[in-house]
Amino acid sequence: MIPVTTSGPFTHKANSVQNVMATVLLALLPATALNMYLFGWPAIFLFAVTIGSCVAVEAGCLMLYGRPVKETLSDNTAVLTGWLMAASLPPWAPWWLGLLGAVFAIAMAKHAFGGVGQNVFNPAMVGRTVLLVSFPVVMTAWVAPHPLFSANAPGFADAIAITFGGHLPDTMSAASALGYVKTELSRGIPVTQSMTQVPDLMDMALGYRAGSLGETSALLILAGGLFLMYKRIISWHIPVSVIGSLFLMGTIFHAADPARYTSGMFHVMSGATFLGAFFIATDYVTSPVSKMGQLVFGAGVGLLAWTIRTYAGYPEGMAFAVLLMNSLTPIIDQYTRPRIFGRSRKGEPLPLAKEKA
Amino acid sequence: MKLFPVRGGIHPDYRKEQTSEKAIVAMPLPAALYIPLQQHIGAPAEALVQAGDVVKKGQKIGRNQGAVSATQHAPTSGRIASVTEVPAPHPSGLPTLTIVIEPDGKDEWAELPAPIADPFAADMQTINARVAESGIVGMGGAAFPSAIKLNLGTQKKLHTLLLNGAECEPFLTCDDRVMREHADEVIDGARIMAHALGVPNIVIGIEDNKPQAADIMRKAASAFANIQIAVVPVQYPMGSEKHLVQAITGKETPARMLTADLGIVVHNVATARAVHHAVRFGRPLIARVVTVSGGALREPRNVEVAIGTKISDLVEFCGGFAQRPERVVNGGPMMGQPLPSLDAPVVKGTSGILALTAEEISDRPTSACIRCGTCVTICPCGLSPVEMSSFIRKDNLEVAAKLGVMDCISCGSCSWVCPSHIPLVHYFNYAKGMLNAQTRDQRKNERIKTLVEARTIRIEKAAEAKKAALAAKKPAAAAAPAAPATTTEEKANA
Amino acid sequence: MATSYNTIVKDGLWENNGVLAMLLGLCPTMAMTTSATNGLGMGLATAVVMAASGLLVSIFRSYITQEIRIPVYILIVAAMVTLVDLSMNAWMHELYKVLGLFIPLIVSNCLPLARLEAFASKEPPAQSLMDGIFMGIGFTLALTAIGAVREITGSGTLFADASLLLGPAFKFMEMRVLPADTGILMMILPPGGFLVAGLMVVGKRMLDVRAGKAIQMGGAHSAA
Amino acid sequence: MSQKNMLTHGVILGIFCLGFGLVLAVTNSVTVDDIAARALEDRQNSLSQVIPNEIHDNNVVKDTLTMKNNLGKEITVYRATKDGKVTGVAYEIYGTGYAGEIKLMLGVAADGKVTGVRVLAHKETPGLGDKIEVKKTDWITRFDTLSLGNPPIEKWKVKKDGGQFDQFAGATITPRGVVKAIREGLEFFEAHKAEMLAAATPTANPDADKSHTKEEH
Repeated sequence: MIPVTTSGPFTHKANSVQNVMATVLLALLPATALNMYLFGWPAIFLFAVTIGSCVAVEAGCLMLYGRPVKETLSDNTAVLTGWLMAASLPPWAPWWLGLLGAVFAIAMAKHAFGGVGQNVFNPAMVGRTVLLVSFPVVMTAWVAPHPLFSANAPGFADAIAITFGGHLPDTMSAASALGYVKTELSRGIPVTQSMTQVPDLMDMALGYRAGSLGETSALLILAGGLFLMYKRIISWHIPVSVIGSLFLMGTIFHAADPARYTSGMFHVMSGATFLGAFFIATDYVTSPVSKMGQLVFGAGVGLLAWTIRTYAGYPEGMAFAVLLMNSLTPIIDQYTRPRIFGRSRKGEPLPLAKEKA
Repeated sequence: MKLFPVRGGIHPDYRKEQTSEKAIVAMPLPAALYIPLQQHIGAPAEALVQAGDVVKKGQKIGRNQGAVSATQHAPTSGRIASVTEVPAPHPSGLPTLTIVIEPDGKDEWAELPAPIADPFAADMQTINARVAESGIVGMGGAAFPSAIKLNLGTQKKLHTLLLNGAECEPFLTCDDRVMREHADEVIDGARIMAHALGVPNIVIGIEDNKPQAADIMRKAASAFANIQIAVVPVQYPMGSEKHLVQAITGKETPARMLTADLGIVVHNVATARAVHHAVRFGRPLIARVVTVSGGALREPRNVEVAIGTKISDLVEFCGGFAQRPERVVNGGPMMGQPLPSLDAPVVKGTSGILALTAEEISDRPTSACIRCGTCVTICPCGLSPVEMSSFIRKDNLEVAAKLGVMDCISCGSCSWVCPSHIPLVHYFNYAKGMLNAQTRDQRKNERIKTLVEARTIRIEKAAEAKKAALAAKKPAAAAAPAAPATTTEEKANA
Repeated sequence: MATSYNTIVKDGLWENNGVLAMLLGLCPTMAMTTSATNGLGMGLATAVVMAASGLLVSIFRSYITQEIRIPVYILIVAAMVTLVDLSMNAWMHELYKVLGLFIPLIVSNCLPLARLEAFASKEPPAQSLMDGIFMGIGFTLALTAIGAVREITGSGTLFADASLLLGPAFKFMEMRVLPADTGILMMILPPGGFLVAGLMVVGKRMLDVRAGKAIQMGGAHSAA
Repeated sequence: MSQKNMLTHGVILGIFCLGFGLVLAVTNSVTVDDIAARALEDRQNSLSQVIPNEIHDNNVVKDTLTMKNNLGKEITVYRATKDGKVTGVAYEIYGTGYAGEIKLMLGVAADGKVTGVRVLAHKETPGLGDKIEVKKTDWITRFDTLSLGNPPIEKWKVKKDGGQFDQFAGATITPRGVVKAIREGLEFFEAHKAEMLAAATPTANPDADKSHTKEEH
């Protein structure tokens, strides 16, 4: 008469994967909406195509594996992957970039490993990285902001040509700040001089600058991240350690040689720092589970991102840094397990302290 | 009082308001009482009565057997209807041997043991004997025979009796009410127990969400300098004895040891009251306060109920179900056990009977783990449920054991918090059961091995003795007496 | 106790395929499969080394004692590789320019060593020669297939430069599948190698499962 | 293992080593000449891309000078001569790309015109910067026949910097580095013209001397 099945507990926190993911999407919304406005219709099309492709590929993979499609799709993880990947694409990139990225992100990086929760690497970043490595020209075709309905913004029809016809207007390309500084440095122009040409930090914080589809506004991303912290979806450990180590590296080296190295503040405000720190490095599946491990992980991400930005062939290193640290997550997890109650770190029972009567 | 932080923990919906302001009411005797011979950890009691016998209230009807066991008493006067198998209040629903009493309505007391006039002048053994004789077990839910715990003073160097009034489980308010309405009895019981243990200090731990209880207890204890009230933060599972000890003393009980190794013995507040009754009045444990609550119940309340009352009768007393309960739980919602049937009786360890609605349970189908790590963060034992469960799912129990699954206290925090609603505790209980069985098997095999070895040695010795005998005596005469000797010995050890 | 030729052929080409079943020789597999032609060339060079060293080991197997077998195997493989290296450099120079860097890597390829240990040291010369040849062909096929997929998806061509490897007569094999500049560049970079090799292993197992065969797990995991 | 066993194993191993050593020695002696010839051909081939065959009748690989370039690095200058007169030179030049040094071979005719430029080694981003390779695009051939005065020196820049050379989509740094390297290479030629074109007997190139090659030219 009364169902008896498992052990307790017989009360649960009212949460679910679906809600968690939906909250993350909500947190991303303001920053993305601003960029939709700044980059206009082509950005909106690309955004829709990318998310749509991710959901479609997810559905396809689920069917192939014979898993329940509707239930799994409703957990919103595919939407989040699509959203984060779209946020890292150049706003006026062609549609096939989103589709191809979705195949790599969902089919290769997620379902080949066993689906939700099993992937080693952050799917969105795998998608972005594959695209960046494979199509460096298209993936670095940044445009300056052209706010919707402003005079020189592409209209609906132009936008269709840009996204679906691949007609990127030549004159509109612009360099991202990180890319510009790196380019100038290679010409022998010191950072101190090229920095005068990049948008000032305030513009960068607000988001009125060239950059990816969803990450130009550091402030709105930060707001979203703080919202997630407030909602206890993420803890401070990863964001603080990512930004902290990046800032620290930038500041130390900038102090040593301002002509060669950009400042810590510049590193923090530019590129995908905030998106990476709050939304990508904090991805549950691919980051360590313990708080200690998360600190190690975040510090590693910041350090690698700085190194890649400063010395490697790509101006932006967040995605690579996160992926590299993803591969270390199992090891970090192994070495940062919490101490078991009543046991030493090595797992031996604690010694009994001598009582003073 | 200075408190110490305790790792992890959760803050479930307490829902204690359903019963916390309802005074304890005594339930009239039902038509029949069902007293299982095993209501405690350890060996079942041995029945002292048979069908047709007439018993008086408080008369001993089951005798404890072995070192860890408890006696049973008749909760009222009446006739023994039968000694038969009845479903136990256990998730398995397996029947256990139970004495069924039909009350005669007179509720006549048997001749009780004489009250111990001045318990503080009596020696430990006297008090312990009285507690054992009164069938008192831990009333927080574990139902461990209390006399054994009171005896720890003879084995360990103790300094404090910690009275557990944390009552961290949601819904439950029986300890809260006992403290509020019977503070003097609880304090007196605690003092008697401290005396029996030979400890100078008494600390009473009460969670911060029971301010009235804390106030009343503080007032009741004000006359005694050695009693302190510790108001501990609301943080499930504060009522776990090792965690309560840590919160109050800052000391962490080493794995595989008892809080007694730190010099602290923990007893439940209701147990203290039962000790008070047993020592001061000679009354055995025949009734207890049970919280009957849950959204599916018409009239949630705290009921003082005779041991052996059928849960269906108890539910009836509380107005029956307002709606079909999604699940009926024996104990708290976190660590309690699902009841297979309302035919099971209330036993000494029953702290609550909860008829929960789907909304209160708030369960969903299990989905894939997303490694959010919340279970790691909140685990009060510092374990990694996410990792342990993935190994258990692959039936890799050795690794799970290495990760510390045996140190899990099954508090349920991880399952409660899991966004994927993975039944983690269920996995761990399974693993613990399997690992325990393995250890038992191993021990058994080792025992058999030693026995076999001993036997081989014996046979060899016998053979040698025979040889020696043969060598000494004449061959034909020696064979006869040696052979039967070996056979009997073998039989005895078979 | 000679294995039947039938089994040798089947094992080499499919059942125990060096790359797809035993996961051996992954180093050259990743490094040399940026195009079908490269895969083919590397495969053939390896096949020659395997056949020759298999034959030699089998001939000398009664003299190669247990204790010194590993150094002797390595000696033989290394000698064969050097032989191939020198002769290719001298007489097939165009191909050498393509494969040159990777020919010495055959020494570090675990596949020849594994076959010497598992097969040639126990079987008669004819069987060992066959095993070397067919294991080599199986290896070649796997490398060529991986190379073809990577080349098509990565550069949009198939068998580009085949005439350098096989001679001008094979110019007809060189084709362009996708328009220029449309390939997914990553496919011809190292990650593409892992991706395609992995998918091919999956593909083989799926076919095997469908055929109702038990899945052969690679006993040894190559470090090379 | 007994001493005798050890000895046996050692002897067997020794015999194997000896045998295969012999085989390799034979192979080496058979192939050594061919291999040397191929190596020479390779260098000739790469030089012939920057120095057209029509302008010389000597073996460019063997007629070399060693000079110090502007960075103080020793470089080998290969000289093309016709009828004893130096008609052109080729030498390595270095540019700074996006991801590090770009090594090029620059061929200059005696009149200061570029006869050809080829990339020898680079670490540029695949798909972006690697368009400087002649295998990928013909961009690098645009420098043929240009000289320091044509276009004028201020135009020896990429378009983005106000010069006349195209950068390619998505990459400015790489072409910028290449253009700069070629310009500096030509300036080096101007500065050391006399030395390079001096019709002296070639200083012995140790490399060329050691390999007693079968000449084909």
